[in-house]
Amino acid sequence: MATEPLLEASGVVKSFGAVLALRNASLEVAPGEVVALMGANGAGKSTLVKILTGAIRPDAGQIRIKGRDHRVHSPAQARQTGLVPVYQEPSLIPDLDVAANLRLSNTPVEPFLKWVEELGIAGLHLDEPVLRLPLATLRILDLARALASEPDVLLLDEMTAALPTDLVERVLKVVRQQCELDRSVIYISHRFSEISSLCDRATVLRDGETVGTVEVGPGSEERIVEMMLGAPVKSAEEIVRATGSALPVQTQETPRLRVRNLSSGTKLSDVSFEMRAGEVLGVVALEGQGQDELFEVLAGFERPSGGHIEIDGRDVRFHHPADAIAAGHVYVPGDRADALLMQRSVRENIALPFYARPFRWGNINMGKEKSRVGAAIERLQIDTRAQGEVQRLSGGNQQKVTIARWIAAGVRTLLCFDPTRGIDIRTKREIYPLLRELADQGSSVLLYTSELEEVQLACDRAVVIFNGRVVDVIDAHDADEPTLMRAAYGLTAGDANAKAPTGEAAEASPS
Amino acid sequence: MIRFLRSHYWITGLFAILALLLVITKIIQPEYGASGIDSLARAALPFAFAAAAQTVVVIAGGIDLSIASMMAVTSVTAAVMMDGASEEYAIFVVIFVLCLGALMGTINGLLIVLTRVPDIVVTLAMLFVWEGVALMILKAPGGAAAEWLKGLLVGSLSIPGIPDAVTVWFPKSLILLAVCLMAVWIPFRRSRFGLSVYAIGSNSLAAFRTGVSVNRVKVGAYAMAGLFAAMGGLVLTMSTGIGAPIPGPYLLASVAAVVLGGVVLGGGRGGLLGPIVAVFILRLVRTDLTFLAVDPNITTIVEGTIMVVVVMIGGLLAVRGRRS
Amino acid sequence: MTMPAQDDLSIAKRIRRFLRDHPLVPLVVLLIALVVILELMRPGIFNERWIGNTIKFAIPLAMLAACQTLTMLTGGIDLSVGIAATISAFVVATQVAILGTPGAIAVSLIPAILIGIANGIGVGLFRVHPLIMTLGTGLIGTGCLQVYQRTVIATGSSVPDILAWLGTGRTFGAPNSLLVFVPMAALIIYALRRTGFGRLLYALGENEDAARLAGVRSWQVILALYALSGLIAGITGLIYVGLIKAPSLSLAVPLLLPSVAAAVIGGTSIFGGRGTYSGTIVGALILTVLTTMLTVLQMPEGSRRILFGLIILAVTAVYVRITEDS
Amino acid sequence: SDYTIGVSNTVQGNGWREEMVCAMKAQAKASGKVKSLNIAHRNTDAAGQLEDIRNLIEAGVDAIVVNPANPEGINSAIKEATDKGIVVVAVDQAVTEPSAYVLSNNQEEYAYLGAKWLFEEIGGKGSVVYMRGAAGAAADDDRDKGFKRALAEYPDVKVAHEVFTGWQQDQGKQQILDYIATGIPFDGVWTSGIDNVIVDAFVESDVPLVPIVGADNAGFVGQLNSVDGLVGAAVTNPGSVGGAGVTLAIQLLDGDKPDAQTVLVDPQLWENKTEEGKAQLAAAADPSLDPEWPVSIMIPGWTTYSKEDIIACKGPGE
Ligand SMILES: Nc1ncnc2c1ncn2[C@@H]1O[C@H](COP(=O)(O)OP(=O)(O)OP(=O)(O)O)[C@@H](O)[C@H]1O
Ligand SMILES: Nc1ncnc2c1ncn2[C@@H]1O[C@H](COP(=O)(O)OP(=O)(O)OP(=O)(O)O)[C@@H](O)[C@H]1O
Ligand SMILES: [Mg+2]
Ligand SMILES: [Mg+2]
Repeated sequence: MATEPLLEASGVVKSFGAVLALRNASLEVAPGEVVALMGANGAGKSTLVKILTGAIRPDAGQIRIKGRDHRVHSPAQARQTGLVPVYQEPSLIPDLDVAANLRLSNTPVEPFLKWVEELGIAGLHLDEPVLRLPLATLRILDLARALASEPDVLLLDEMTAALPTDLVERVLKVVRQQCELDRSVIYISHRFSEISSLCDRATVLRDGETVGTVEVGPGSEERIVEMMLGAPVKSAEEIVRATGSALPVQTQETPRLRVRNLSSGTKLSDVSFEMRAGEVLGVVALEGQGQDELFEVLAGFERPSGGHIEIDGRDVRFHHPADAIAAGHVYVPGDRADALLMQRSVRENIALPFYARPFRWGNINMGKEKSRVGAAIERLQIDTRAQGEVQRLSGGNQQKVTIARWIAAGVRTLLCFDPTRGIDIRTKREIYPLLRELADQGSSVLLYTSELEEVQLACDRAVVIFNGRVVDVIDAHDADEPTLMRAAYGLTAGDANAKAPTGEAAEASPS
Repeated sequence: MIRFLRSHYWITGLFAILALLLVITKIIQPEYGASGIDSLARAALPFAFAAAAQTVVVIAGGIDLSIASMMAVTSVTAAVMMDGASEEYAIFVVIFVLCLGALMGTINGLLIVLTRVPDIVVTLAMLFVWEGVALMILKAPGGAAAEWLKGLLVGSLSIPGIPDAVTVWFPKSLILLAVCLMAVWIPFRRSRFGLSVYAIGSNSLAAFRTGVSVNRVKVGAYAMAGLFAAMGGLVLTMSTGIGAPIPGPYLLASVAAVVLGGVVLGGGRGGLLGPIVAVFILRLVRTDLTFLAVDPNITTIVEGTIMVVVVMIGGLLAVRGRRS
Repeated sequence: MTMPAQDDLSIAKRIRRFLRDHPLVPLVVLLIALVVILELMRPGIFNERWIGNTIKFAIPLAMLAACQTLTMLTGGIDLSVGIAATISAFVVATQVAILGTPGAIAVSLIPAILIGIANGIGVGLFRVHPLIMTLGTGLIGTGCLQVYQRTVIATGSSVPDILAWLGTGRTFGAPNSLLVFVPMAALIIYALRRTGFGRLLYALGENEDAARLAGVRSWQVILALYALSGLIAGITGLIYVGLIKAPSLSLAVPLLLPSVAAAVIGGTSIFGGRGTYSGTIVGALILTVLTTMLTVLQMPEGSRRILFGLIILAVTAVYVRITEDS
Repeated sequence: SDYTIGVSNTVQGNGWREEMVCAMKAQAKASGKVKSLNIAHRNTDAAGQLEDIRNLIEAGVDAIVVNPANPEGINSAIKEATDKGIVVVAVDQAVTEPSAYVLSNNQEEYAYLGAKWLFEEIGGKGSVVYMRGAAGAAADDDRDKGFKRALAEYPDVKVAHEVFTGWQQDQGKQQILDYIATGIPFDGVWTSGIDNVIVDAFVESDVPLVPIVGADNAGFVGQLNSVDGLVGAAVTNPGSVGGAGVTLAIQLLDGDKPDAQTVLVDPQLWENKTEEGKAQLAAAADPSLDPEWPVSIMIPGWTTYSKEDIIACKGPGE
């Protein structure tokens, strides 16, 4: 290699109790280079990032920075040597305001604000408690904070997973600028589009081991996937039925769910749509357009401030998620940590809804429970080798548990909020057909997704929400990415010079 | 101003309750005046320091069950050292005892960090240990306190230029309390250490990743609690003139004051002012009940009810706040 | 994720893993070690009488610690159990002359359950922190007991024979209180493992939002839990007054802190979601043996307390090391 | 005349203290001279008692009867009270502040009397179990002085085992049972008032009784009368001293000064060996009382209420 690598790690080993997270990981980054770190869920990407930045200590392995051996003991020390991470989970202190967070990490304020602006967050108040900021803003602030310390190596762990498309573009642009300054970036993402447009090389981890490095270019995608998974995978087209064979439209039937003029607080105003039995209905929206509130209202977490929800033609009111569940509405939240008991077994997690109501508090019929849970595990093909505690499962399998629970309990309407966030490609490709299958058996699925390509793969129709209102309903045939994107920005197909400029969309997210 | 009131509604509410109670007190006992405020401040002193100690560790995400025992240790140490010693020597005693408190707190913190046993368990064990230490130092109430130290709590300062009619409303004990607390708290809030204490209480993982030495900060927070406990112990010796090895009722009182004062058990949120005002409220309630010659057993019931009801109202308000 | 092959493991690692998966084993080993030390200190003390006495005193402690275990599983704590037990004990002793034994026992449990319900309402519906709520109801209970006491000074008090028989008697050398305790302990262990209610306790303690998402109305569980805790405390008071045979106004109050300690030593996490009742029972036995050890040891009271604290700390520290991951 | 009398007490939930408070109420009512009794009664330390006394001063009482948390800790507040012309009477435990009147049980004598009887009873040699009160309490310390004084007079008597019950029935019982289980022989037990559970422990364990010294609590006195084979002595420690304190306060308010600032109520010893003692015990026994209440519910010459009055436990105006 011509230039000396900026960062070089080899033979890194790390185990958490019985789990061997990294068995032999290595990685090399040259100045001015963007290296993708790829791997299925649980391959060890985040663990490697944490080790490189001193957040955890490796059991073995060598780390060289600028040609010198380094032992990184703490994130503070890593920062001094020029390694600055943005971890997969937000790292701002929730109870402090933004300014205090900056002071705590010795981040200069001026450059930070410059980066925040650059990344597309307008109107940030430094005295805003972090607690009140939406997830996407937190991710951006994390990145801006990292950039403000002018790192030699920037490590981005699924930075874009929870970001809306417009912000993703900004992030990609900023990352490119970094390389122009001869700085390096280690970039983790499950989205190939980002990898191919951004990265020079991709280092692939499988089961905690570095299996190789690939120059990113045309055709490299299939090779990476093969290396990641150790075996060829079926392509998207093979597993998802052609979108053309959509369900026959049955307009005369009463819809499973009809939402009329629904509003909630300031975020959701006047949303109306219908969802039929046997339909997968997509929800498309940029960050913070009211989709969170819509799902929370439909799942019984929040009471609407106006409007009606009808199920099978009957008006319903939910005071508690239990009411929604009783009406057949079940919710799979975007963050699986919200839905799981991490220290309990897979079985207990799946069986949890069985015992929610007081008259079910008594004796558990262990045999019956086992068969119901077993059937759901089977159906979703959950890898239960580590079923003792859900936290030992990989992210994708954890996500499956959150869905399996409702399949075991019986479901009429599934409300899925971004179920494929941060999930590897194989698992994703198992989840779409599952949702389709549920719909084919008569259930309905409301699916919010932050990845627009999924709409065509999984949905029959998509409602587009902008600024708390439904601005369009698009059939899956026509729901290609450009169309959805225009609609999501509030530009309907026939109305090219619509009023909503992009800036407003971005502005709407904090506040 | 409105923004301040909204974000500090809890403290504002506490001050309102305190003011209301003072008015009620004046109605029940028309003679209530400067000397009443003086007794109130003196009664509040040990509770206030105990509450301050608890506040620091609770903000850091912990809890310290050994505060009352540490107060007993420092109280008897001070009393034994000052027994028969000269008045000047007492200065060294004060310094020594403050260091001793910080040392005990440091030991608590180190044990928590090193053993990785939850705070509540370590400090429960240390409750017995410090109680034992106090008994080793002094078997029965005894010792002495320097006269000038005792005098620090009595009466009011006369400041040239301000008429006595004004200063009499600010008794020495109140000023002592304010000075001691602010001398520690203001630099604390301004420092990076203070920020770090809030940070580890709010989310220790995020704090660690931000570069905070979680363990060191935690030990620091416990050391500070020990320092406040030592102040509380000193105040006990100053007001009673002796040291007593049996811990007083300061542990549960400190937890109650902290929660009433709007500090969130679990860490990261709250300040010192709330718990201190809560201490004054609780003391004043007792005063009023004494004035009213209420059956002493009813007094216990009333105190319990107030504690529960205030926190319940707070809970309701919080739920409302989240809704709107 | 990868599981290393079994034969890669050294003996030490295997032992560690075994201990981690069977956390009761180190506790029992510890208990036995304490008993051995005691026997070495005072040869001959390990006899049938001593075992009987130890069990007798460990039972009320383990019962109160059951309240702590159950509430701690949900991330709570119940500081009112000491006074709730005392109230039951006092009421039964003062009412037995008026209402007869069955009536007095029934009446005496009511205040304990009421305290529990009050706790449940505060914690479950008003979201008051359990520490404060139970502290407050404990104070209220104390006041009410004192007021009640004034009204029954003339009545005198006596401990019903059946309670004295349960508390102090033996059958074939085994303490009679086992007749109450064994079924109760079996029921609690069963409830925690094999009932929906038990599952919900763990669920609430670990992730209340997740439980809500699964359709659990947490206030229902919390209310039932604290009422149950009050009931157990009441029954404990009855057994305890049978054991001590002196219904004082602070009878079971000294058991409060040890009950928390027993649950914690037994491996229950104060943050919720983790713990078993069998661990708590061993924890109560350990504490009782420890108390005996310190009683028998001749040393100044100060050093006795220091030793007590340090041993509790050492026991939990060792236990945490053994059972934690990695 | 109509006096307002304040009371400050720092231990709640203990039979002895409850009797003391009831005696104060009954005496205040029986005297007919007290308008209201203002009682601060809670578990606290000397600093808390300072607060209570100052609150009572602010409340404008004419006299304060205190059971001091310790002899020196509350002197400053007592001084403040007497400076304002308020009469202060310390009962049960003496205080060192000279302006206060003291009407206390002689704790040192209490321990000495019982210990001496016990050492005599076991023939001047052997070993005894010494069951103290609460570590660090002033009364416990005074009693320890008396016990040690008696011990010095009997060089052949050894303390086999010294333990603090914390004045808690359950702890005392477990401690004696543990000690019995060790099988180490001993010849007698001295208790600091946790007595009836000790007798129970012997009876339940089926071991031969040894001489036991306790206080005049109703439960123990009953046992001295009824338990077969129990040889023991009850040393009086009347909780009704509270009533006497009220009487003294009223006398002082009326302008009657006693001869001395300090009046010690000396304890008596009732043993169930002599006929005289048996008669005293039989006369004193009162099964209707709470077992924790001392049977000496009245102090002749000092209290004027009836048994019904103290049991009713009602103060003036209640
Ligand atoms: N603290 C921990 N305790 C136990 N196991 C852990 C811990 N952290 C990670 N693991 C395990 O280590 C393995 C690697 O996890 P890691 O988070 O590095 O995966 P990843 O590649 O980042 O996956 P994802 O794409 O889902 O983020 C997984 O099996 C995970 O369950
Ligand atoms: N909140 C946390 N989450 C995960 N691991 C943590 C956390 N806090 C501490 N650790 C672990 O504990 C170790 C010591 O932490 P910390 O840096 O606070 O200690 P320290 O003694 O101050 O270290 P140093 O002085 O070497 O920086 C770290 O290496 C880290 O692995
Ligand atoms: Mg990851
Ligand atoms: Mg560090």
